[in-house]
Amino acid sequence: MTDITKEAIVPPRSFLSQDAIQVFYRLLAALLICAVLAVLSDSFLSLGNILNVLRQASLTFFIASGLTLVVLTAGLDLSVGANVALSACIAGTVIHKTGSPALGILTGLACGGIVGLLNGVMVTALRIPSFIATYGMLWVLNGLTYWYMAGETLHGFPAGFRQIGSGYLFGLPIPVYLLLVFLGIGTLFAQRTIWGQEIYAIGANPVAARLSGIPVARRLLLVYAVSGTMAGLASIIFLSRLNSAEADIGESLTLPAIAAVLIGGTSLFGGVGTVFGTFIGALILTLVLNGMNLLSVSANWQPLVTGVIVILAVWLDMKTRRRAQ
Amino acid sequence: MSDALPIEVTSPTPLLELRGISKEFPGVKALDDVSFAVFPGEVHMLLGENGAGKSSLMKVLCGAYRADAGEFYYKGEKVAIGSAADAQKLGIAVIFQEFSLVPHLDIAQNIFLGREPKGRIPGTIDRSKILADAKRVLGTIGFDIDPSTIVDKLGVAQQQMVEIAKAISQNARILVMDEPTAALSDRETELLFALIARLKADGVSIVYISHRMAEVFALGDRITVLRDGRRIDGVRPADVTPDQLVRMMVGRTVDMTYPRNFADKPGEVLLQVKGLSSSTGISDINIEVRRGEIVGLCGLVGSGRSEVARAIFGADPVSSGEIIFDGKTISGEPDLAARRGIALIPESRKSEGLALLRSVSDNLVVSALRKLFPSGLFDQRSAQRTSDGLIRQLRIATPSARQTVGLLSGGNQQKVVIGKWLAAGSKLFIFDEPTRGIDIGAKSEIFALIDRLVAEGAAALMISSEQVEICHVCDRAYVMREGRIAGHLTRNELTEENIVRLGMHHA
Amino acid sequence: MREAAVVSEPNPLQRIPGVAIVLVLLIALFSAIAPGFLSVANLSNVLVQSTILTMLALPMTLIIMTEGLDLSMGAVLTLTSLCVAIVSLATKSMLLGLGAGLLVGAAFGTVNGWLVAILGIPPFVATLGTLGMAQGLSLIVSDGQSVVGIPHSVRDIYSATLLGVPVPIVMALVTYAAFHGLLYHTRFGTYIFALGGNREALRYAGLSPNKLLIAVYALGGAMAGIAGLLMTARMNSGHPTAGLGLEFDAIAAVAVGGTSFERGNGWLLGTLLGVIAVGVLRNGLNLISMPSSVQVASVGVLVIVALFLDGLRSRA
Amino acid sequence: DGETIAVFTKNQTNPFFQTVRVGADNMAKALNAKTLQYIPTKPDSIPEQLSQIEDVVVKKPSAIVFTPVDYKAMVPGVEKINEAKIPVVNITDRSAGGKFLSFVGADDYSLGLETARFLLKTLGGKGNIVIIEGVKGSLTNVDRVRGFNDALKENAGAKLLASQPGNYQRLQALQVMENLMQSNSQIDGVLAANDAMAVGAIEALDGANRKAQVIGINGTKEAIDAIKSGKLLASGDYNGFAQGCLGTMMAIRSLRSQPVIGEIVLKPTVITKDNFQPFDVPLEQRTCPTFEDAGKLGAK
Ligand SMILES: Nc1ncnc2c1ncn2[C@@H]1O[C@H](COP(=O)(O)OP(=O)(O)OP(=O)(O)O)[C@@H](O)[C@H]1O
Ligand SMILES: Nc1ncnc2c1ncn2[C@@H]1O[C@H](COP(=O)(O)OP(=O)(O)OP(=O)(O)O)[C@@H](O)[C@H]1O
Ligand SMILES: [Mg+2]
Ligand SMILES: [Mg+2]
Repeated sequence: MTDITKEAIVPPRSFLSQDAIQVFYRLLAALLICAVLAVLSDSFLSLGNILNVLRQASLTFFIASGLTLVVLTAGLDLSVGANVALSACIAGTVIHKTGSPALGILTGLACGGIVGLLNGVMVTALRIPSFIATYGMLWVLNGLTYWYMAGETLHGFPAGFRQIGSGYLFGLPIPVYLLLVFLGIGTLFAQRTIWGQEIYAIGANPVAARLSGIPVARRLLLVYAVSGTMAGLASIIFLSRLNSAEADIGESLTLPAIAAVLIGGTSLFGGVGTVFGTFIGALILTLVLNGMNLLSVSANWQPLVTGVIVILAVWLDMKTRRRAQ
Repeated sequence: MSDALPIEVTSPTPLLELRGISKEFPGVKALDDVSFAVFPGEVHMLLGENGAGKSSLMKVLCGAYRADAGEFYYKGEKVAIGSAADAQKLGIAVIFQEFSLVPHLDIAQNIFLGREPKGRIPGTIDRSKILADAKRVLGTIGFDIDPSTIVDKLGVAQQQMVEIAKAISQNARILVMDEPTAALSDRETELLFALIARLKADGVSIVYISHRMAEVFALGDRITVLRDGRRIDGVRPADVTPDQLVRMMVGRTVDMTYPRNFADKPGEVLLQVKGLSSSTGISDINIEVRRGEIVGLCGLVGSGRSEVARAIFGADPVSSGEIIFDGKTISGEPDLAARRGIALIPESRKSEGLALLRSVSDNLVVSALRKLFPSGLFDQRSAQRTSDGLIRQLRIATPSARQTVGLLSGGNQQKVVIGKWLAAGSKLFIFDEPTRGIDIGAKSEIFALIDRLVAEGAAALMISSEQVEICHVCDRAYVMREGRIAGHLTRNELTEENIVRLGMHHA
Repeated sequence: MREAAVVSEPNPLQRIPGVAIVLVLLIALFSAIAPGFLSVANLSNVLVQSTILTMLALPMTLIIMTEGLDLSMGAVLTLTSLCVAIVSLATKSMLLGLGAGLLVGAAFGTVNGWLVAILGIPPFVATLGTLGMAQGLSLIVSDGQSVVGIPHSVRDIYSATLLGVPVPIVMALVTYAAFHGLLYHTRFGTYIFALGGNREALRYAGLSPNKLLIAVYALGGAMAGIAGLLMTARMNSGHPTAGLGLEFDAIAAVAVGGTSFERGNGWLLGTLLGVIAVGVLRNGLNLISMPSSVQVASVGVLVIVALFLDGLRSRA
Repeated sequence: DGETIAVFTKNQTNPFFQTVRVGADNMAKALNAKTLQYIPTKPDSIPEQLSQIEDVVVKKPSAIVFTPVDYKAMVPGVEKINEAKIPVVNITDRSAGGKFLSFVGADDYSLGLETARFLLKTLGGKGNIVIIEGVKGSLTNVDRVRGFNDALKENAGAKLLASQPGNYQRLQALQVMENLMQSNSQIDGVLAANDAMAVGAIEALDGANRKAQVIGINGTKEAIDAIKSGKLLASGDYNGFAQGCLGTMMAIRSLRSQPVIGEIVLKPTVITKDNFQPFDVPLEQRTCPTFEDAGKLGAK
């Protein structure tokens, strides 16, 4: 190498990766919201409320973490909410019929996973764009669930099973432990395994990924199956938390999950984002609702405030990202 | 600007002059105090290594980039070029290295984008006029095609011709062409050269960027050489030899004969293709590649060479025939071929080769993940180390392995595409136009690298439109015509003449 | 060879888009099994029912062609519908109501465009945010109540006929013709292709992609305003949740109609066929009294089948 | 005999409407008629129900039993039915316009009022109360919440801490309740606008190991179970089953030129642990009231 070429190569300015910087800014945004709420409401900073927020965020996070992987591959899964509903209803029935929570949990996870796998098949083998495939799946699942439940509600589950969603261990709610575990697993999977790397590569350019020898179809199947299985997990948490299930529980879960992923900095164009960001996204959304409840904001204003926060969060993200570049 | 241009090649005042242009990107000083002048009616060659700043200088010239420092003079008067519109007003048109066509509009709409003839109803387009105008422009460059064809349906070469038509249609006084022939076949290249001659006669100035020495001497009136963002020299073709030019570009001597250590005895058969056909238009392909060999695959553009490469790699479905690699039949997706030890360096780096938004390092290790991290656990540091090695080995000009690959210059991107298979430990390398857009220095290094790979027991199948290269480096070559193998040339028979003869239609 | 493929016409059967096949099959099926399906009254029903969605799906096609998305359309429609109701109630004038609806719709569209083009927020997120805002504003201006008692002139828009053709159908046809002309015959239409296909090309041509993008989104908002008038006329009232979720129906219709989400490739007629296919399916299933859970699933199946057929075609 | 009755309900997800549908089916079977159920695929979708009316009018059923998804916005739909001269009975939510043979429904306002009164009586007329509202703008919610508030006004000792939306959704109610418990250390009573939200609130209280009296409305099976186990104080009986039965009965009777009752507003019943037995019967085993019962149940 000549000297002149060497001059052109300047060492990187920061040892932090772009992802780390973005996550940092997002954490800052969440803390900012916390600070505002702490000033406005006395009860916000209590330990009880913080655990409360974490526990509420966990449900969104479970759904959103699987979804993050899908979005990383430049896909989308609109069926997660409907998947939660169906899985919860089927798992609930199994627990009722067999009396075995373990069997119910397995069924719920399996049901979610199978639905996810079917999404994956539509996207890979049938080559239907994921947005449309999972939108279709959403309606198919709704139809199935409506038919299966016939307007009934399942309720009343064994106390042991209910511990998963509402129990405590050493003063912390059990869903919070689960949240930490899956945050860890998700982050490790995405950042520290070659599968994770391959998923980022697929999202960034699927054609190039295929020609680089990545088994694109298999990885996509995996990703959709994981997303479905996480929806299955969410359904179990839901079931044990609310002690009941009905056909329409999924409807209000999908858009918040997608919003959490996007606020978390994952790009819909694929290849950019982190699971940790999604966690913060879920946290921000939960904080906003928690704050509005604590401050008794009128119901009429809640969608408006949420909408503004979503835009603000992403805009701040864009700002900081530009500056960081 | 309405006054007629003096058609005077030796006019003392330059038509356009750039003085002291500097442009810095994070971590890269792309242009450093560069001055550059274009005289009326000349073809001005702009040369330099990959990443030297040629494209950047032209983007400054046409208003796509805003320079950090520097001044512009048009016919001796100071002007400002702050946007593409400013440049257009001065009569500057550009044929970019990356296409600027809209895929789902037709040829006519693309040529006149933003300058559509107005229809009777306000806001509408005069459809018959735009088609007629397009037909006329296409006629002047000798490109015979229906102007209402949708651009997405065109091949690379045809798109390049539309790009040229688009620039011509602006009646520009200064026409910038950034590696226009990289995607053209011989026939279109001839058309282009004829066109350049005509434009020159009309007093149009042309700035021409190319890595092909032959073109430099065939077309150029003057040469400016850039190196690492600085202007090194300006010369006339008559006053220099190719060797001297190359030394100016790279700052050292480069052996341009691509030396090869041909093995005395070819190794065992590594790849055997029997009666391969595919719906992409190739049929009954029979090819054999042995260890230690570089086998060429030549033919005209569109003769199906890329399709053969893709079919062997599993990228296109095979309708009949057999591919035996390393003693075993393979059939399936590219991941299978890759795992068995086949590497494909595809022809289109942007759409097929790179994840443009990811880092250089990510792109360099992506094919080698399984080999580098057999446990399945990925480690960023070790990936970085591997890529640093490749960056050094391939002399990829980048501020760091963390740089986004889409920000590299065209040639350096191509090096990354090649580099990613080096770490994977493949046995057979299929190169599809590996040197497209690569500078002369890098070219000889890449050939040296391929030579080393095959000497160590690998093999290569190489597609190239530059027959000189094939003749220099290949042990033997297959020539394709209309989707079939038209002939086979041994080392002794391998001449440009023979390749053309076998590859011609109705030979 | 690829060169040959450009010249020779592919098998004409392969060029028929999935949505057309599906539509023909549906019509044939329901003609056979659903009594009354082919009656003029029923077919007119189907078309009238499809008009509001058409008004949303046409601009949605353009927005999707720019590699964008507008999730706020349903909520904005709801808000404009309320505005139409409130203003026409207060002024007793249909036109003023329409004006208010158009204004509010265009304002929201402009905000969407501004967020996407100037602030660079991804369309999905930006319009998810404005969805919340429009929904919130709907609740706030109506306090969660229906707005009733609006003048008859508004209602007549939906129920009147022109030369025997229901006015909503006339409006939809005019809108389609206008959009067709706009997309395929004007400079603006050309630039829409470029917005999705190659934004750089626009910039080099000396045009401002940002202004164009804002215009496209504003157009979408304005159309939601017109659709809001139809919705109000249809319900003879304004309601704070009436149009929620319609944006997904519109997006589904666009996708079923063969518009791809990449590189600015759109097909307006396909969108129209997509809207009608969804309408025919719902109507036919109602006529044969299909259990509701099957109806729910059927829309999903329709979407998947149409896209699957398209996929088959593009691979062949 | 053999009449077809088209039954319109709001959605397939709320258990309440399932009881309405089963009631209608039971009655139709008993009278040798058959029902066709029309339910929007998107819960409570106004445009969809309007379309369904238009489609059904083409089919010309003998009569229609109709629950509007919105009592004001569906008026043009009812007018379409009237124009087509199909006899129609209004059930559950009273339509703001159109001509009906008969109305069968419960009075949301008095349901809200009575259940809230019961709760306040249990609390001795005082205490900290929160309201969890249903979907903004829906008739049931407006009237129920109005009833809640009026009951609160009657008791000067009761203090309303917050009135927040749970959108008739269990999860949302649970989270709202969890959040409210953070800012309010003492909550004595919870007025939920439906049973699902009431049960959600109970789960939240259980989770925090706190106690409060909770009431819901609708008298669903899970509410009865919760009343039995002492977790839920009471639920207002909305009696969808009877509404379905009677609505269908009136429609068929009118087709057969038998006398009908123009308006039946079921008296509010507050289901408590003292009177739940008659409500604790599986849906399939319930029997429809007779025409004579209808009068007693609340004809006006
Ligand atoms: N937008 C950008 N952001 C960051 N760096 C850039 C950008 N554009 C160009 N560069 C850098 O500027 C340098 C000059 O690039 P340029 O594209 O001008 O090279 P070039 O001479 O055209 O090379 P080639 O022959 O490979 O096309 C390169 O190091 C490149 O990575
Ligand atoms: N006659 C032609 N003129 C211009 N472009 C063509 C022509 N035929 C094919 N093309 C386009 O040129 C590109 C290369 O063609 P193809 O891959 O079929 O043949 P090839 O022999 O591999 O050519 P290449 O030299 O480009 O590798 C394709 O994008 C194709 O669409
Ligand atoms: Mg360049
Ligand atoms: Mg090729």
